[in-house]
Amino acid sequence: MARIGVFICHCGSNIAGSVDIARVLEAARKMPQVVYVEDNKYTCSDPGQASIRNAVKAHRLNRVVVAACSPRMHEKTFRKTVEQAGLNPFLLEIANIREQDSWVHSDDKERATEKAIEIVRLAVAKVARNYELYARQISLTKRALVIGGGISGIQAALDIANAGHEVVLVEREPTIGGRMAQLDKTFPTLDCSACILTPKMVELAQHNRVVLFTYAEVQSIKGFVGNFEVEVRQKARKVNHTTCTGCGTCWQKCPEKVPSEFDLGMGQRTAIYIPFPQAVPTKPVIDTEHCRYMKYQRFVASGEEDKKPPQCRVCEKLCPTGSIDWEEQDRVFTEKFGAIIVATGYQTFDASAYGEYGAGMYPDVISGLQLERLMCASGPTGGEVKRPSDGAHPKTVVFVSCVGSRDEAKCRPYCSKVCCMYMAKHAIMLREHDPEVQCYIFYIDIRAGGKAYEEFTRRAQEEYGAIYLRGRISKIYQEGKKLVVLGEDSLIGRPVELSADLVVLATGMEPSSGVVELAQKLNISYDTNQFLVEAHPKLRPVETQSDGIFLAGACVGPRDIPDSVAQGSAAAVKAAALFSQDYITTDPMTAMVDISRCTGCLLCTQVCPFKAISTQALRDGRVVASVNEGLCKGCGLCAAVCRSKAIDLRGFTNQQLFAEVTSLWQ
Amino acid sequence: MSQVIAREDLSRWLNSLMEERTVVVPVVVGDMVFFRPVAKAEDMTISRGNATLGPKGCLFPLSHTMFTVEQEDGDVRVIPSSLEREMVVFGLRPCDAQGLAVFDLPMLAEPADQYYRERREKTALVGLACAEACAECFCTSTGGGPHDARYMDVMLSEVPQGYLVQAVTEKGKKLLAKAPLKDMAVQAPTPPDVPRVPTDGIVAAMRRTFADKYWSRLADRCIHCNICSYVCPTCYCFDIRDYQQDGKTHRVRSWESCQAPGFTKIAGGHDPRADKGSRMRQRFAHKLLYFPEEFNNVLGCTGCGRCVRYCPVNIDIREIISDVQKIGGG
Amino acid sequence: MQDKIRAKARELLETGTVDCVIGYERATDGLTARPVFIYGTAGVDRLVFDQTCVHNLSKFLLDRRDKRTAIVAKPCDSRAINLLINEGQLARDKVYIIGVVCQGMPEVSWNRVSKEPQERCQRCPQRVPVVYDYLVGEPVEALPVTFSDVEQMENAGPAERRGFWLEQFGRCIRCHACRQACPGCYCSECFVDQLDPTWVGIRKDVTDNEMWNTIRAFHLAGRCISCNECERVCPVSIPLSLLNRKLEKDVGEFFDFQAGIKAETVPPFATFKKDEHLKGVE
Amino acid sequence: MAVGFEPRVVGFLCNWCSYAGADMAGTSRMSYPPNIRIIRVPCSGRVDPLFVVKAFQMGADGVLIAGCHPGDCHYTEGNYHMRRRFALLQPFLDYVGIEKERFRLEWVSASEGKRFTQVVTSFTEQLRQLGPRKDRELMAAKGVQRAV
Amino acid sequence: MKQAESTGTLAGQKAFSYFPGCSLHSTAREYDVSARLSCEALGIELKELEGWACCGASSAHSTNELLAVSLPARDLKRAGEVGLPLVAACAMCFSRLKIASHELQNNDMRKLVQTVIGQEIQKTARVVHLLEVVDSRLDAIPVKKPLTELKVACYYGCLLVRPREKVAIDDAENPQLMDRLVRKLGAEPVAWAFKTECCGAGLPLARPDIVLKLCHRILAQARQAGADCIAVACPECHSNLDTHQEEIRARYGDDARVPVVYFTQLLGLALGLSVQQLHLDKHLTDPVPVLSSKGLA
Repeated sequence: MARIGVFICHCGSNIAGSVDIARVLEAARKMPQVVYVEDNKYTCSDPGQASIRNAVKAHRLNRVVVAACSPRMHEKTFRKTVEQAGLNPFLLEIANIREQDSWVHSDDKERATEKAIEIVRLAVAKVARNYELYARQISLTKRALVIGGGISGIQAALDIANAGHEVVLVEREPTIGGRMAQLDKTFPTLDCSACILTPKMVELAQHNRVVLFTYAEVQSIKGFVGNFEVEVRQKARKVNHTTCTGCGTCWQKCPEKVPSEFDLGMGQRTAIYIPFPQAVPTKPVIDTEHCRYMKYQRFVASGEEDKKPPQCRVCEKLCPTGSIDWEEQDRVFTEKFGAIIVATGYQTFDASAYGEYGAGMYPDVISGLQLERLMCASGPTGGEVKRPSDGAHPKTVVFVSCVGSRDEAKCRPYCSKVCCMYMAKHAIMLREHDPEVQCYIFYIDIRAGGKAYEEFTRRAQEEYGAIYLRGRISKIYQEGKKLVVLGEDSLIGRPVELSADLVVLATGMEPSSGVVELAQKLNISYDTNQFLVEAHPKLRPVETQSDGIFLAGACVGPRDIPDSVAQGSAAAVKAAALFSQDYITTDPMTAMVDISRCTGCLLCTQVCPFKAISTQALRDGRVVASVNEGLCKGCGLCAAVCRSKAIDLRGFTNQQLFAEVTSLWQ
Repeated sequence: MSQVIAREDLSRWLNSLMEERTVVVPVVVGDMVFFRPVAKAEDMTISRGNATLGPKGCLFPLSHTMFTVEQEDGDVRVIPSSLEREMVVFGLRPCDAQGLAVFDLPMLAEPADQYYRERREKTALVGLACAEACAECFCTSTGGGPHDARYMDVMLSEVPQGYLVQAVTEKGKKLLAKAPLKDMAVQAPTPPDVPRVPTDGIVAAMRRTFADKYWSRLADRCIHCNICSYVCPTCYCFDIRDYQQDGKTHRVRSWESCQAPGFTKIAGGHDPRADKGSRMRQRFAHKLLYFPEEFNNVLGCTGCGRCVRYCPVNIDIREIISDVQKIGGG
Repeated sequence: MQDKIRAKARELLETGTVDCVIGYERATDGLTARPVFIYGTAGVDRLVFDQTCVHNLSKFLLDRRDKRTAIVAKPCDSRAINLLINEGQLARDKVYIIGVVCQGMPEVSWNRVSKEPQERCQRCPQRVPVVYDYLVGEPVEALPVTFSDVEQMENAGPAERRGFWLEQFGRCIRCHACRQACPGCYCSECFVDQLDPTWVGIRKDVTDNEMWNTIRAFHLAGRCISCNECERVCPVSIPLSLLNRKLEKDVGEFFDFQAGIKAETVPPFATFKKDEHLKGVE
Repeated sequence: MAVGFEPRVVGFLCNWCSYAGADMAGTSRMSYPPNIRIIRVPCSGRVDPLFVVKAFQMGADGVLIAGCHPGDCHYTEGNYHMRRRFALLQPFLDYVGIEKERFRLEWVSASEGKRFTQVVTSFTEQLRQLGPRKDRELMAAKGVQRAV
Repeated sequence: MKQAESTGTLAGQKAFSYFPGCSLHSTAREYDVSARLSCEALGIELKELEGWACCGASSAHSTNELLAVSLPARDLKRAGEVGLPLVAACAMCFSRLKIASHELQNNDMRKLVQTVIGQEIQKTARVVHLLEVVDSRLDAIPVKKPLTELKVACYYGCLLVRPREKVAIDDAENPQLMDRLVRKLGAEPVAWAFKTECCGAGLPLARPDIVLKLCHRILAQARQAGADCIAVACPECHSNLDTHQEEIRARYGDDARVPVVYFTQLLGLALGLSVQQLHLDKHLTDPVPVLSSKGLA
């Protein structure tokens, strides 16, 4: 039998001013199971709370209703109060007679009072059906998984490790470093990308709390915050990295040359290779598609003996440590984590989608990132800018902005943020490489928001003579050795025609391939551009709707290096904060299943936004729903769709809501 | 010489009865017939055969408030419901009247059910003899007959000149006091032939078939839809529940059915008649075994044939009776 | 048709493919049919099939979930089987479906068979079972679905509609036969029987009856396979199909969905489209 | 329209947007008719048609469900499910004669105190225009017997 | 408003309503003739739309939007009543009809138009271009005389692909429909960047200088790409490119001569029809020498 106490707050005159407290008291006293009523000037004040505690003891109350301000205001406060009084904090209900009554009906005391009475009635009806709820405590693995070894992933991993927790970083390429490693210099300071990145890469590789899996991918993810189980697939390198010393003989001697992915086709690599000299780990992998011996074996397998190429196996012969391992296969292993940081970054937009620019058709139409490789001292041309077609030094270079940005027609409505800056950087760098170079930059707007950014773009124009033309390019075509660029200068409203040696397309950012599949494995959401979605764009920028999964860097949207690094650190702090607890406390207001009623139609599993409902088989063979309280967020969708009412939501049970509805007519 | 009421006089008489009584008559709704109180006798229809639902609801309502509890600061008042006006049920058939007689045995046996007793005492039954038997009727096999007047207060039987009137009880005589009756010599109509079912020794046979797997096989096609109990003139199972509304508590009694799953479920969740078979056997054992054993061989069935007519899967009590005779025959 | 069914039933029982065949036999009125469970070849000749075999037998499968059962199924019955499979109540491999082509069934009640086919049959788009292991009868032309009856009700005034339904619900005796006959109603404890909260309870006031009938219909939204058993068994002839078909119509219009057509399908309430525009919702 | 008729409205408000929106109306001292009785639910998707129909059975003149705008659901999807449920339930209740004007689904965000007052005001006004429910009269006319 | 057969595959479609338009009845006879003959050979039935009228090209839409929709609306209504998809060969007609049927989906616009033409529009026909139709049965084309060694610059012009959201039968920058066809016919489509560049459209009288400049560039590019001829699908493009080649030579010196033919003529040729049947001998820049040099004429 419930013994309910009702405590009505005057809130000074805030409530008492427009609600007849005496009448509410009278009415409340008559309500079923109410054994005690009292009013206070300020129930939230210390004396107010004290008198609740006393009344609970004096009148053996086991349920409390506080009629005062909105629960969003003081529910927590009063939960503590009743807890101090020795009751379970969830045996409390708040009747919101201020925000939703006295303040909105101050003009009609009569009806405001009637409404107050019924608001109290609702709370009484509900609280009578409240019962003790206890937060469950779930242990957690203080170990983080970082997916993606770009700059923000590296930063996140380092920060977590330095906070004293183990970190596993998974990178699908043979080396960490990501896009930043491909850059020559960085705006606006123009310091060399490698010089600031590679030390971090090395620090990470050598950190005693960091385990690095390169050339590996996340295969599946189970579990929930604090208790993720992740399957990682280590792709076969055909090279034993424990014995390999990275001496380099193999990749110097390998006869098979293929276009280098890292150099975006501007240069070549061998079949056994490291992507670039400062790669981490500095140990090679064998590209099984191009490796001659692998081809040979495939021919043997296919029985086309006659066409088969020579066996090669040069690397194997020359390797001083005998680390070549032709038999090595993919390995899959499972690891436990408490938190996951997704830092999968971006890839550049494929400009061939713009037929009119002739990317892929004309060798001298290249992307900004390709130019980076051409300018990079450790790049294929040793930093000498030669154009792909004939190796000539370009004198006239035309830049086209917003290629794959701000273009509805190409389903890329967003601004990629960095292009304006790197075009300016390129204009400056090209002049520094060769004073005779003249750069023309076709832009829509110059977006240079950021510390020292605007100054930087000005320098490009004023000190380095880059000519900025506002307008889009309509067509690029080859005429002899030149590229004819047709466009419009929208400021003077005239068509312009330029003849260039090299055209650089400022291709925008898009999420890395495979991010959608990953998002689905993680059950986190992505937007129409396939960028991952943060829990709140402003207030929770590195969190997701799934607890324990955080975001960093360009996988969320276009970011430059400083932003990506900052986000890496931010995500790291979130993970570290999570690890600072010894267990995770779950909100007790979760769904629960009455297995005797459950028919196993499993509609609930289909509607649950958090995949929190799985199935369990009973001894009698029936299969019924079962809630994972770690994943359940308490939305109650399942309870609403359950026809047999077998699944219910603690804190908002069918009994409680039903009692509220009917109480209005009792 | 016997008394006759002309067709046109019938409604006049009923209308006169309405002045101080509620008069319940057969009313046609679509292709169904119900017993309902009417404001004027002209609304009634005298149809062939049996009403969809018998008049049992008039004395034992589908759902009614037994009493209301009011709380007025501190003290509690209990207000029992009661029937203000007397009631006349007109046009019921012998089998339904016999059904009420069956009702009386348990309901009026002390301690009597006060709500039923009140209604029964305040109600007079004006019956109509059956001119023809329906295909599913078998009243003559259950101790009744198409012209059986025993359980009526007044019995009418259709004749060319109108209705032959027979006052059976004192209550009946009072009703007829103001009735426009004519004295004339009329031949009492002969009862129609009613198909017979062999019910002799059924009680013993039921005993012997109690453990037979016949029941569970029979129950295979039963969907325990409860219809049989609801249309049956002798089924009196009920359930009671309290309802809060407008500051009052109403204690409500409603029909229930022994065929409903969970009808016999007890605290702790155990259900002694969890399977269809035992529920089905319970129903027929109640009519053909327990009831006669309890109340000196009166069958708990009056052969109205409604359960036969309305069962969606044709579970036919007549078939069952003869099957049981075969299986458990001496 | 009947002979084919008997032959197949005999074969299935002889080969032990199933332990029981659920079909139809002649009822005691000698005119109509009733469900029958045949457990051995001996009983096979009791099986009949004709225009009076209106019952949807699929619900009986729920009494034999884990036993191998053969069942005679008309198109609408077969949709019920798909529904039950979709909702995890039935394993396809436990059921052997003897599908029968349907010309539309007449109104059938004890001792009575109408000349005309039932209204719902005149509107039924399925003439051939949507799922079967063995098909009996020659496929016939399907008819276009129409909702003229529902539209007529929709176009009546609110007061008229209200009056109509209050009268219908007022007549309801809450025997719950509609539920018992419905293949979609398989809850172990129906909301109407639940005590805390007492959603409806045992009281049979018109308002309780309305609650019962509307919620039951809504629980079948996107699930009703319009076999119309509920309406057939109703002893007080409440036009329940008018409720179910209204929802069937809207579910079709809004979500382009028809229940029971496929076993693997996502029911309308299990999913949503972010940018769908639904009537009455801004 | 019945003179001096004050409709009784039951409002199911989602905790994260609409309930906060109602609070916002209070904190900014706006004013709306006091006819609505607010029941707090975690998400509009929690509202089972049973509660709606029950409210009407008990005698509510109108029922309001308010949740986050599509796309803003705290639980990402709840309001989309409610939207589907409502799309079927409203015309269905209208079909059995509970006019569609009596049942509303609205999106009110935590910041939309103004919008909340507008919704409640217009809904209440609409219900006043509609007048009380006619069930009792209609039952009498159809000779429907009550159990209570 | 319904759009008849708005879905469904073209491949299965045997008969079409045919909208020749004014050009194909006059300056572009060769297009009309070659289209009809090739379709016949392909077993495609073209039924000329009864009482078709002006599609509203060039003048209407630049002066009065409502007029520009109302004119084709009338044709669309008629076609809708016939119930067959409406195929146009002339790119201008296609563009007008397609855009109009798009506009008519808007209820307000439709009401407006209905008052203008004084008829109610229940349904309109699906509008397709001949290229789409041919492409839909590409594999089924019975090539009798493969156009081997013939290098063709496929020139689509602007009207078939712009505005993208309303008409585009293919990518606006690098369309492939005609290239696919030409390849199927045994010829080699050259890769070039000017497939959809402006030809100067209706300006030859008002601003000949612009037309010459644009056409010169297109022809030069085609030649540079090594094309023996240019294939077009638009009477306007054709006349601009074909008729100005003398002036271009006069103005720009270089020998810009490249024959310009309709894709239907190449199609017909491959189907075994003769130069004369296809009016291939009627162009100002004579394609016959090139064709005979490849043994095709």
